[in-house]
Amino acid sequence: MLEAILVMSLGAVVLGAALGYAAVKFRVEGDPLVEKIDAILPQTQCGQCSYPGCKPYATAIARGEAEINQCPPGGEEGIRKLADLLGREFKPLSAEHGVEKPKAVAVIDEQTCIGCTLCIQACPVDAIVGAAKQMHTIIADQCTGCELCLPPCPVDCITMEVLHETVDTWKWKYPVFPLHPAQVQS
Amino acid sequence: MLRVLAALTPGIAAYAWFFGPGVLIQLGLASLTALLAEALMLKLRDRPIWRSVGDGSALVTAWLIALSFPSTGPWWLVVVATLAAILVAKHLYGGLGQNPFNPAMVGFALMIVAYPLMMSRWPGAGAAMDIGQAGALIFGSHSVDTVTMATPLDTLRTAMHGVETKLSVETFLQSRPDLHAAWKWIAAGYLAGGLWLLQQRIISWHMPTAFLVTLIALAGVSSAIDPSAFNGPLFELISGGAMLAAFFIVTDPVSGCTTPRGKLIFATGVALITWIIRHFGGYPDGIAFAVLLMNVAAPLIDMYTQPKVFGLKDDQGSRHD
Amino acid sequence: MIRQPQQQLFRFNGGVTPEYHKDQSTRVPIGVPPAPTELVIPLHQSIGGTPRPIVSVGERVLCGQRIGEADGDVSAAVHASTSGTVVAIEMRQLPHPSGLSSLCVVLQADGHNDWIACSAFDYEQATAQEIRDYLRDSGVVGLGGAVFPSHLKLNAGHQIGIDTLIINGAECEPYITCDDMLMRERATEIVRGVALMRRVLNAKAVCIGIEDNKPQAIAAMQTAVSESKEDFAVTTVPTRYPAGGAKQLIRVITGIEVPHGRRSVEYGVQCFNVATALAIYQAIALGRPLISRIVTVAGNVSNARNFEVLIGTLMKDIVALCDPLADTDRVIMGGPMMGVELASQDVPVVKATNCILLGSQKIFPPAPPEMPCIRCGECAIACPADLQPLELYWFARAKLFGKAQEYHLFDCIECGCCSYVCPSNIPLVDYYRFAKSEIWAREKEKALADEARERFEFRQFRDEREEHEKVARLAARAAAAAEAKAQSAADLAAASAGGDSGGDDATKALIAAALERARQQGGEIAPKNTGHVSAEQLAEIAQIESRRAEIREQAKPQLPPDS
Amino acid sequence: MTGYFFVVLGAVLVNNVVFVRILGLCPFMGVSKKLETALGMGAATTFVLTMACGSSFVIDRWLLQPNGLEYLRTLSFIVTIAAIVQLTELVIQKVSPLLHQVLGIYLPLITTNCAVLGVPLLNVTLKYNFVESLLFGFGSAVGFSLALILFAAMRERLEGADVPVHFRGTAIAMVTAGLISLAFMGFTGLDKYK
Repeated sequence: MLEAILVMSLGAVVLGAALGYAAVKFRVEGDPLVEKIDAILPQTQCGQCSYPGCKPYATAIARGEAEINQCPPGGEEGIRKLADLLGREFKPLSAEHGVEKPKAVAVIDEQTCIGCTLCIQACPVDAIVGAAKQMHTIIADQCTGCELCLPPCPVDCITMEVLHETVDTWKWKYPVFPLHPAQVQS
Repeated sequence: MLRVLAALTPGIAAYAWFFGPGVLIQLGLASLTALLAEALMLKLRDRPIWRSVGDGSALVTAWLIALSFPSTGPWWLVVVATLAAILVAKHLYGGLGQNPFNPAMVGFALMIVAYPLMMSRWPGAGAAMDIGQAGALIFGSHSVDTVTMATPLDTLRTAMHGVETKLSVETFLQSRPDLHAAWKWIAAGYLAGGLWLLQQRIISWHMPTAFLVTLIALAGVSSAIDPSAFNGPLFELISGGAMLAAFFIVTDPVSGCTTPRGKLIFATGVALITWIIRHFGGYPDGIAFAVLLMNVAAPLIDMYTQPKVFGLKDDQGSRHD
Repeated sequence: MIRQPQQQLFRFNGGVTPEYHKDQSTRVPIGVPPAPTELVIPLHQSIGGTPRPIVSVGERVLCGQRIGEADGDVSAAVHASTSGTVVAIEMRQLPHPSGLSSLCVVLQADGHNDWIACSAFDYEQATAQEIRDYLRDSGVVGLGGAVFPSHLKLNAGHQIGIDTLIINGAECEPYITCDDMLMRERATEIVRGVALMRRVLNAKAVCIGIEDNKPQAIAAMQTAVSESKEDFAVTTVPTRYPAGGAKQLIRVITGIEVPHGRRSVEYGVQCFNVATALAIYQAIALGRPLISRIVTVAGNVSNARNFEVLIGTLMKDIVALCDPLADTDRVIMGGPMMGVELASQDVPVVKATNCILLGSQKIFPPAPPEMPCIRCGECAIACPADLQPLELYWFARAKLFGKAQEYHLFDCIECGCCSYVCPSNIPLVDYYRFAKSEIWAREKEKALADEARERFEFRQFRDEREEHEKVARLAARAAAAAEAKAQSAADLAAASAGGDSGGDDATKALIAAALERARQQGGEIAPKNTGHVSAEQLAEIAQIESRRAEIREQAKPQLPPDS
Repeated sequence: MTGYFFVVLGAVLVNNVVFVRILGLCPFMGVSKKLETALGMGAATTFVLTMACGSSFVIDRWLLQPNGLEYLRTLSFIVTIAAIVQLTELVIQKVSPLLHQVLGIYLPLITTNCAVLGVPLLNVTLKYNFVESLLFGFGSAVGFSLALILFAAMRERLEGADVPVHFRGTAIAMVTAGLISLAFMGFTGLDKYK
């Protein structure tokens, strides 16, 4: 019995020492995973995931605190990429965080705008230009469609306008496949 | 697919001639099962039934199963194998074109693992059997020992590694010339069908050539070294389903490799594993296992044998100086 | 090393030999359609940026006058194809598979066809930059179908020189005969254009590659070359689709394979279409910009023919000249292999329109239903780019775009050989086009996301910096205050705090007031849309006054907010 | 010498740790979605398993057996392997963060991977000497890696297959693994020649 205890404790001491040494010797700082997750997220900074921006959400995913299906703008495609990166199973978009919408940009009704600058402060990507008491306008190319400017506007002069297809953004459609209805694979 | 079926007929005719009409019953059984199973799965998956059933792919699977099974085996042997092939190996993966394994070989491997004894009871050649007798054997009782015997490979294996170690290939063949001739004719039938398929450009030359060359080479070298332990090339080719495999099983495009180099590697691998299992393994014939094993490796082989894309070939570079 | 192209030809892998149907449209010479009364000239006709319109509605333009100015270097100008009046600059349907519209200049022809003053361009004295700008402003683009601005290709080898200039007269696609007819009828001008290009490019050898199913074109070109005393080689290449693809023709003539993403000039080769050579001749020697092109009308018509069509002519006007058969059910721009089906014939002919192909159930019977791919490998044998179309299809179908790219999706030239040979009738190219445009869209999205991230991070950085600055400023002020009035520090601090909260309240009150006004204005603005001018004016006045009030209020000194 | 060869061959093919002994299925199913992760996992397992076989042999032969403590075998093996896995994880995290991310939660899985414990225990049962133990461990790990890599390549292709909805994902992967297992049964009997 004594031998058994001795042997086991000897093993514990030796291995523990080795592990302890390695933990010091091979310590890793920083988490490159966050960057990779952040690169997948759509950068709308909309906060629908319940985190204040894409980077914090990425951090939360990397720490295992958040699910990968909380990003409505990223859509199914984004979830799929995250699942691939992290080796997790694909999950459908979580309903409590919103639904996938067609890409839209915010448009300010310039007649109604009172120039309060509240939307400028709300815009996470500085896509609204204007000054106090001046009419504001949105730079459509830079708008991510996050809708964060909608609630602060005191006169509700901002609307979301769905982007229409042009010759430049037109995409070839999925070919008709009569044998099997088009199915997304998991 | 229908031309593949047509190409099988010479082999089937020879088979039925030498071993009696049992094989025809088995073919019918397998075909019926396969078509019903196919239709069932298509119905369940809400896919157009007639077009897919009509493409003949299920029949090819069924016929390959029936031809590789003992022609006087019990009816459920072929039925279960066909069901496994169509339902599991084919339709669980999405149906024609998507299955990673050769369905017929899945059916065969399953049955030989589960019922090795049943699978090695072949009828003796020349045993003049009419359709009634065959039917009685297939659907009736199991007292069939009087007319059945093992395949030449099986017998030989037992002979070589068992008690009668002195029995050489020659003596074996001399002892059963009828059997030898029968298998030779059947193999010739498959060969004829296969050559026709080649001529019709249904199959490419890569796979049959690589398979046969490898098998002949292995048999030639090994039998030259130790004739008492290894079979000669001819015996290797006519026995088991070697010819059937070379032209009809290995050449399945869906589960095999598709790149030219991949095809060569694939068929060579099948021949090598077949030969190893035949001579060192626990099963009389290894074609089914060899095909399945190479099916497993096929995606990887395909991935690494991609032909060089236009402009990315090694033999040229930027010419500008 | 100068190759002797006429001696040794090379072959590319794959390819198919479809029915060519070329004799349909080569029986009569190139026709000139009656002058159209209305021309719709799309501004975006070449690869690259969309030209900006530089004319205004109501303006009279002359034939050959620039109406669209090239946007950046990768772009080509657009010109009026005849003289007349600009009646509109608006969105019109394009000859594009989407059937979508884009900005077009609509011209009402006056029937005079008055030209601008044309003079030859002295390219010998011009710098590379000048030649480039001149060609760009002449709107010369590749007329083989890719409409790549020619000035970019001509400039590329200007200083260094190239080994071989290849002129593409292969024209491998079925039905299309516009290059064939052009070579038969205007060989001399083509050869002159080639000579110009050769001098600009400083090419050591010139090789005109023509497929052997065009003996008359070959003869015409040979005569023209020998008459011109140039040492161009007219090379007969075997007829095999897609020998007319630039990369395939380069391979056949020089043995060089230009990989995807590389330019042929890096390999000492440059390739131009015969029609482009003619356009360059007209631009440089005659000073005429590109305003017309040869278009084949074939397929389901009783009189298939080639026409020299002004850019902007509506397709239906051209088609009507060829007596289309009654059962015509679709119109294709380009050939049956690579062409795109158009939604209607009500679209203009553009620089990319080499052929208007009419289809019917009889000529192009509907494809039998698509069957599953059994990986038979026929497509891999037919693929001229040495790809594995079956793998591309497998992954494109399942929308696994990353894997499709691993299998070199973007090396696919969409020639259609794989679809042509597929025994399962799978429209393979459609899957590749789908996958490619999805990937492009994703890349665009990714670029936008990266930009958004940058802007977001900069904003965060700025917020932080402002925060720091504010804290520092306050600290400095507090310190100053403490020093100045040490004895009444406590009183001051209290006052300051009180003032702060007052300021905060004031801001809130301001917003509330503005809100109130805005609500009122909202009520006033609404009727404006119904056309009450006075109400509009009133609203404006109210707005201006409210702004003034706000400014007055804001002008009052505010205490800095405290934290 | 041929004896050693057959130990390795037997471990790789005939008694493949995944398909025949049905050990180590968690990482086999979990890390076989992508070829590159499979390669990484294979490498990690090869390292861990070889080390585990060596160290457990040492512990068994020179610590447990002389002291009559065979009953502690399982316990002490687990402790040793756990420590080795931890060490490996720390080293990988430092040396190749990417591999560490890729293996992620699967590296700790090696700790409780039955293959890693099972192979050293089999070593004892089969009464292998030190070199044979190492080779057997290595061979088993190579067999595991082979299984993983082949399976990953298959799964990458299967991802594009039109599998019935209810069988997508892990379900069809299990079916596939079963069929591969069936194929590996063809090697039965090969090892009697060693």
